[in-house]
Amino acid sequence: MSANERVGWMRKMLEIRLFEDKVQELFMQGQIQGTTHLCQGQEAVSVGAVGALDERDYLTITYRGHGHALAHGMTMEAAFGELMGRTSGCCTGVGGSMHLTDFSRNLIGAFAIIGPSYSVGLGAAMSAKLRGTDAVAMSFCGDGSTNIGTFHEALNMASVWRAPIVFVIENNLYGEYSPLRETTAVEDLAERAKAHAMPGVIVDGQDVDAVRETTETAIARARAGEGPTLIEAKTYRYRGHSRTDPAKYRPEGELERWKERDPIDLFAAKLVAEGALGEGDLAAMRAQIQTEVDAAAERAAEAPVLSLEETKAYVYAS
Amino acid sequence: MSANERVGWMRKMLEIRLFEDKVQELFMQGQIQGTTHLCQGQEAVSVGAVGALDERDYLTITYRGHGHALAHGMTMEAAFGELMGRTSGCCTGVGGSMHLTDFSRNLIGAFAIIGPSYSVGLGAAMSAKLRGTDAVAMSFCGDGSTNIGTFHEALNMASVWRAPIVFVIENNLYGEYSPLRETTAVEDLAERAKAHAMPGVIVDGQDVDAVRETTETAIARARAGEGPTLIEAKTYRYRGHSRTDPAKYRPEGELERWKERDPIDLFAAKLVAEGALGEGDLAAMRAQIQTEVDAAAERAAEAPVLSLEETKAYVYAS
Amino acid sequence: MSTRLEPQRAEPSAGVVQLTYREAIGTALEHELAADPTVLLMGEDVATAGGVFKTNEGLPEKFGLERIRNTPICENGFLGVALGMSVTGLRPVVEIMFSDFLPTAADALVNELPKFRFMSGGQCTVPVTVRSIGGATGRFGTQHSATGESWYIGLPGLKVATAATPAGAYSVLRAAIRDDDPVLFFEHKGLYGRKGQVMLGDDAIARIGEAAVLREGTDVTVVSTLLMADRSVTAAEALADDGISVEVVELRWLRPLDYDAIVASVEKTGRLLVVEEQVHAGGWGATVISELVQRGVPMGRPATLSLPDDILIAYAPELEDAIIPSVEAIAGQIRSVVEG
Amino acid sequence: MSTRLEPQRAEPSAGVVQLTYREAIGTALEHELAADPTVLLMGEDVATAGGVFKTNEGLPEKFGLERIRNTPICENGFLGVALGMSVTGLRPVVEIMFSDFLPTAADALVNELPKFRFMSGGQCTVPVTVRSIGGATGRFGTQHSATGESWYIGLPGLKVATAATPAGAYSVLRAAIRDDDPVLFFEHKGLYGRKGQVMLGDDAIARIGEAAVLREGTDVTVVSTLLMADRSVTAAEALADDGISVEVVELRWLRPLDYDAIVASVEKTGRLLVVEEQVHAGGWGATVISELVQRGVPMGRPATLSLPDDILIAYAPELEDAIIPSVEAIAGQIRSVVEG
Ligand SMILES: Cc1ncc(C[n+]2csc(CCOP(=O)(O)OP(=O)(O)O)c2C)c(N)n1
Ligand SMILES: Cc1ncc(C[n+]2csc(CCOP(=O)(O)OP(=O)(O)O)c2C)c(N)n1
Ligand SMILES: [Mg+2]
Ligand SMILES: [Mg+2]
Repeated sequence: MSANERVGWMRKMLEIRLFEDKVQELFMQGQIQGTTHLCQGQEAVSVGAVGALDERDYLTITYRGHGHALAHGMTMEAAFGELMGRTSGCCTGVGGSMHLTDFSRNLIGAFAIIGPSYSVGLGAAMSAKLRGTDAVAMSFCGDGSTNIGTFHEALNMASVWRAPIVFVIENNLYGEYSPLRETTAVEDLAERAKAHAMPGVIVDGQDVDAVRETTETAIARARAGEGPTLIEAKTYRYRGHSRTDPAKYRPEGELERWKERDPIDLFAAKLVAEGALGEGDLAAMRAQIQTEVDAAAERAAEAPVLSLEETKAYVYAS
Repeated sequence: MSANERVGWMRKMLEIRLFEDKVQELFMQGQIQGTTHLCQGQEAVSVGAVGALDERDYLTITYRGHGHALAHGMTMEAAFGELMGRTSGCCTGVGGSMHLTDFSRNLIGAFAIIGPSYSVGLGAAMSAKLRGTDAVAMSFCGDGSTNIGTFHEALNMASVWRAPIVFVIENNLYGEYSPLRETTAVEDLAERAKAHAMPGVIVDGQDVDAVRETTETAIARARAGEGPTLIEAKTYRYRGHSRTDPAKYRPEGELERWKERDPIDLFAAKLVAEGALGEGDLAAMRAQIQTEVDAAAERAAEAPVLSLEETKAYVYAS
Repeated sequence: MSTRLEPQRAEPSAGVVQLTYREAIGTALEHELAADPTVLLMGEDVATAGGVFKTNEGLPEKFGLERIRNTPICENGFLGVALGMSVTGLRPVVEIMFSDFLPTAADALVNELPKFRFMSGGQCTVPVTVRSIGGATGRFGTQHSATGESWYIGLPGLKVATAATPAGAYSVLRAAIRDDDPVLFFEHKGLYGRKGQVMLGDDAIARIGEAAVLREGTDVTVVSTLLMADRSVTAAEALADDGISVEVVELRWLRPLDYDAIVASVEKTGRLLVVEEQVHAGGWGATVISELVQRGVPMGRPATLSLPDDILIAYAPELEDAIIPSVEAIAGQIRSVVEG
Repeated sequence: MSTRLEPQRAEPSAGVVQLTYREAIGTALEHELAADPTVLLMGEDVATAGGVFKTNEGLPEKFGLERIRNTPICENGFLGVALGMSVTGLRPVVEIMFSDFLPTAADALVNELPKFRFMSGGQCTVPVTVRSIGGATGRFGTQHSATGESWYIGLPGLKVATAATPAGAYSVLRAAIRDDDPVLFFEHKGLYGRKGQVMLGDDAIARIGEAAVLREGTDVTVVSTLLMADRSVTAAEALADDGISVEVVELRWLRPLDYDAIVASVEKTGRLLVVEEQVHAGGWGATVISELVQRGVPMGRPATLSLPDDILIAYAPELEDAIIPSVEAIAGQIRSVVEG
């Protein structure tokens, strides 16, 4: 991987971090309403995994999908606009925070209800295969979502059909307020691949290089027609589950311990050590991205809200 | 196990075999309508597993449940009556072939739709645990039913809650018309226990002694509070999936090969070799049971059909 | 890598033929599969032994096992798969064997298919057809006898269709598959053996939302679907001898619903009877009556013949027969509506 | 081995207090948990931080984590578990967080709970209460805003309840938990903060099926539920100044449905308006109008105010507000009904 490219990952991780911080701020100001599910702390998974996809590949994500959408190249303005419910949004504001999609770039689903991210992604993978392309699909879900039946239904079908798909579990240790171990029989979710005769791989979700490498291998396998892979990325969310959650249920010091392995800090140190970034570059980069974030939010906010009449055209195609 | 007891298993397996044959006959005569799912060839699983339960234990089965119901002590008259839709039936004829239950003896569910057999059985197990009894539950499903999500949902909860339950998969190699390998990622379904940190055990479903021994171990484990077990019994159904299925999709000779390991013949030979049964006893036993089967069917047929008014009392309890 | 989808085939033979309802379904599938290589059929055992209801005879041989695809038992999962296929260039037809199984796939059916295009801001279309086989009279008992026809009529974004005749089955199913929106299409297992004249070819493809007048009459309008529409026609024929002239309107689409056809008929007959194989609460029948009343259509007091609200479908054949409206029961109800 | 269920506790304090709708739910749960050691509450995060909607504050401390039980994310699975518990001596209350998630558990909810007792020939009872929180106005978007209140009203064997006030929430939820049949109870997330006088104690427990007259009037009957009933009362108050006397009937039970209460009110006012936070097709509103018309209740032309049939609930706050009937919209509709 070229130094430039990896510096690009750094920029993207910072962009996601500052975007999510800004969302929190806009929420407090009432510019964003309803609910949001932020991903600070999980940036290396989005950037490492999504970045490994080709343009022709398909992607499905979840309500905690801002990071994936930005990593996939969605502009911050389109993302902010969607969260603000304005026509500047990727879905012209009808979808909201939980539904960041961009069909023009094959980001074909962001799911607010748990389950279909994997089955719908599998549909895209099978479609690519049946249409004779060599596109693959990548689908995300969280640790808690591995307990709903559709997760296993999708894994079984993908394995039986040798589908070109990469399943990624972002194990951030909590499903809403519940720690993984209180709801889930296994600690390593990659184990669940065994029930479906599929390779299951664990990767350090705080290490963007590791995530990138692991997903590239899985994508290559899928593209070669050798079938699906289940990747478990061990990571952590800094914020509560959603806007209203102070996350008091977390043990003393857990958050702090994870912040010691902050994916952005880890990667920054690496790049500096490698000489790809100078000490000063980072601060400059952060400052520049902050300006971009603020500008994007402002541009997004200037757009109008769609009219009810226009919205009705979205219900039926014919 | 006393010789007498094991001769009892022999009688029970024969009873199930002859009962199912009679059902086929009554179907042709129009005395039984709709559909039936017969279990000839799988008798050792019903008798070996269900026989290991105590009176206080709970049992959930499926539409292919005649064998389990009879093994659990349901009278043939009550079973025939239900298939005939008469008040002599265990559910007074409103349930039919797919719903043989007897709540007075803790046979609390026979499921026509795939999925809930395991989750409902788990509910009974948790209920027993919470009420401070040491009863356990045993729940059945087929190989194809391990592909529906609820199967995994139940296994995960059972493992997390250390529930006193024994899950039995009757792997008869087909789900409806589809061979296991065409719909299912793994060949040994016991593997699926790994996804839920639960012991998974394979047993020869044609060997009633083996089935009995394996289930006793699992029941003991459950009763001791050590949690659930998943048992896969490898077996085979001689008939098609249901009444209308001639099972043409089966490879040449497969049926014949399995009949060479007929559970009744295998066990008969064993009992004779052990001297528990004399050569002649078997024919006599079969003849006597045939008489009982025919008599039970006749008695069941004499009962009336429930009136619509009486039936309405079943809809709501209050 | 090359496509696994069979190449386009010749335009299907047009003209009128005699087919069973079952054959009409199979022919509609065949013609759409032939017309468009992106159409495929998925479901449990759809490719084996002609499918569980023998509607798919010959399709695997003609179109291959990639396009006529058996699935594992996981309705919610494979309906999600169909959704993913539909937004990436394919037009899946999904068979959910018994309509009673639709609830096992209800998350995909209620929350995803109808809403997917909307939530995306109109970025995609969702050309999924769900075939589901419902209805009683087969002695299948409490969990295998629902028509399910009204369970999903309250979902903007979804279209809901049915068919009571072989001609309707061919015509409506082809329209459903061609439509760019998700369509839930109900078949009735009690009708598969029914024979009828079927107009084949593209000209026969139904217009979305259009009801069919199965029999013209002047004294009373019977609005119905599926087996009840079939039985209503038989009842109407019997009553003709007694000089009672019955118009039978078959609602082939429950969403969108053809109020104009109903209104036109009721304005002619002045009387309305709804016959449905479902309880009245929450069904299309109540919706039709409510709409007509709100429109102020003159019709005296509308009547209904539905499943009793205080019972479920039992296995015992005598009980099932007592619960499902018979031709005689329908005739009796028509008579009492007409004779007031 | 000894029971994990907390021993019986003292009879709850009776009397009238001021509570929020949220507190009323929690108090009803507490009183039933206290009254009967076989009652338990299950669902995702019900025992953590007071539950996702903070209705369960203090319950884990009082009754322990065996009876206030967090579940994995698997609605269909744990509703099946509740069914198994209910036929073996327990009375589970299951929380299905957002009503939009009910379809993920629809197999258990449609095919098992309502039919289980029937199919068994009356061998068992199924005392399961499903609490589900629905409704719009929270800017939760297309997949988290449905009331879902009419999705399951066509299922004999099931009872369906709702509440629009704190008093109703306490009274109806306690009745649901005590009932021996499966009851689906809907709460509205837009009402949790609403305050009101609540009569506590066993005497306050609702009678199954009974509607409530939230406000008496003589000019028009508004039949409604949940947030729409709350808004209808506000609209009625506003209209009172203009001399329009509105009677607001809250349908606390959608199955069984209290037709007598509606008929009595409409016979008095001669006018009917149905206000519902759902599309009209397939809903209780259409069912009510159809039933009244069939009974020949004199009421001129009934009117409805429902969600538009040609749109889904969008995230954008301005759009959501335009889609959900406001107090002003309701008042306007009442006015046009009264002024003809
Ligand atoms: C079917 C369903 N049940 C419950 C919810 C509510 N819910 C939203 S997110 C969530 C937790 C998911 O946890 P996890 O899969 O670990 O993802 P994370 O939020 O940690 O990214 C739950 C229970 C839902 N959206 N869908
Ligand atoms: C949810 C659901 N989908 C489909 C069916 C139709 N069906 C009934 S039995 C069956 C096959 C089940 O196979 P398996 O689990 O191996 O059990 P077996 O019949 O072999 O005993 C199917 C698909 C059903 N009853 N429920
Ligand atoms: Mg998580
Ligand atoms: Mg099988």
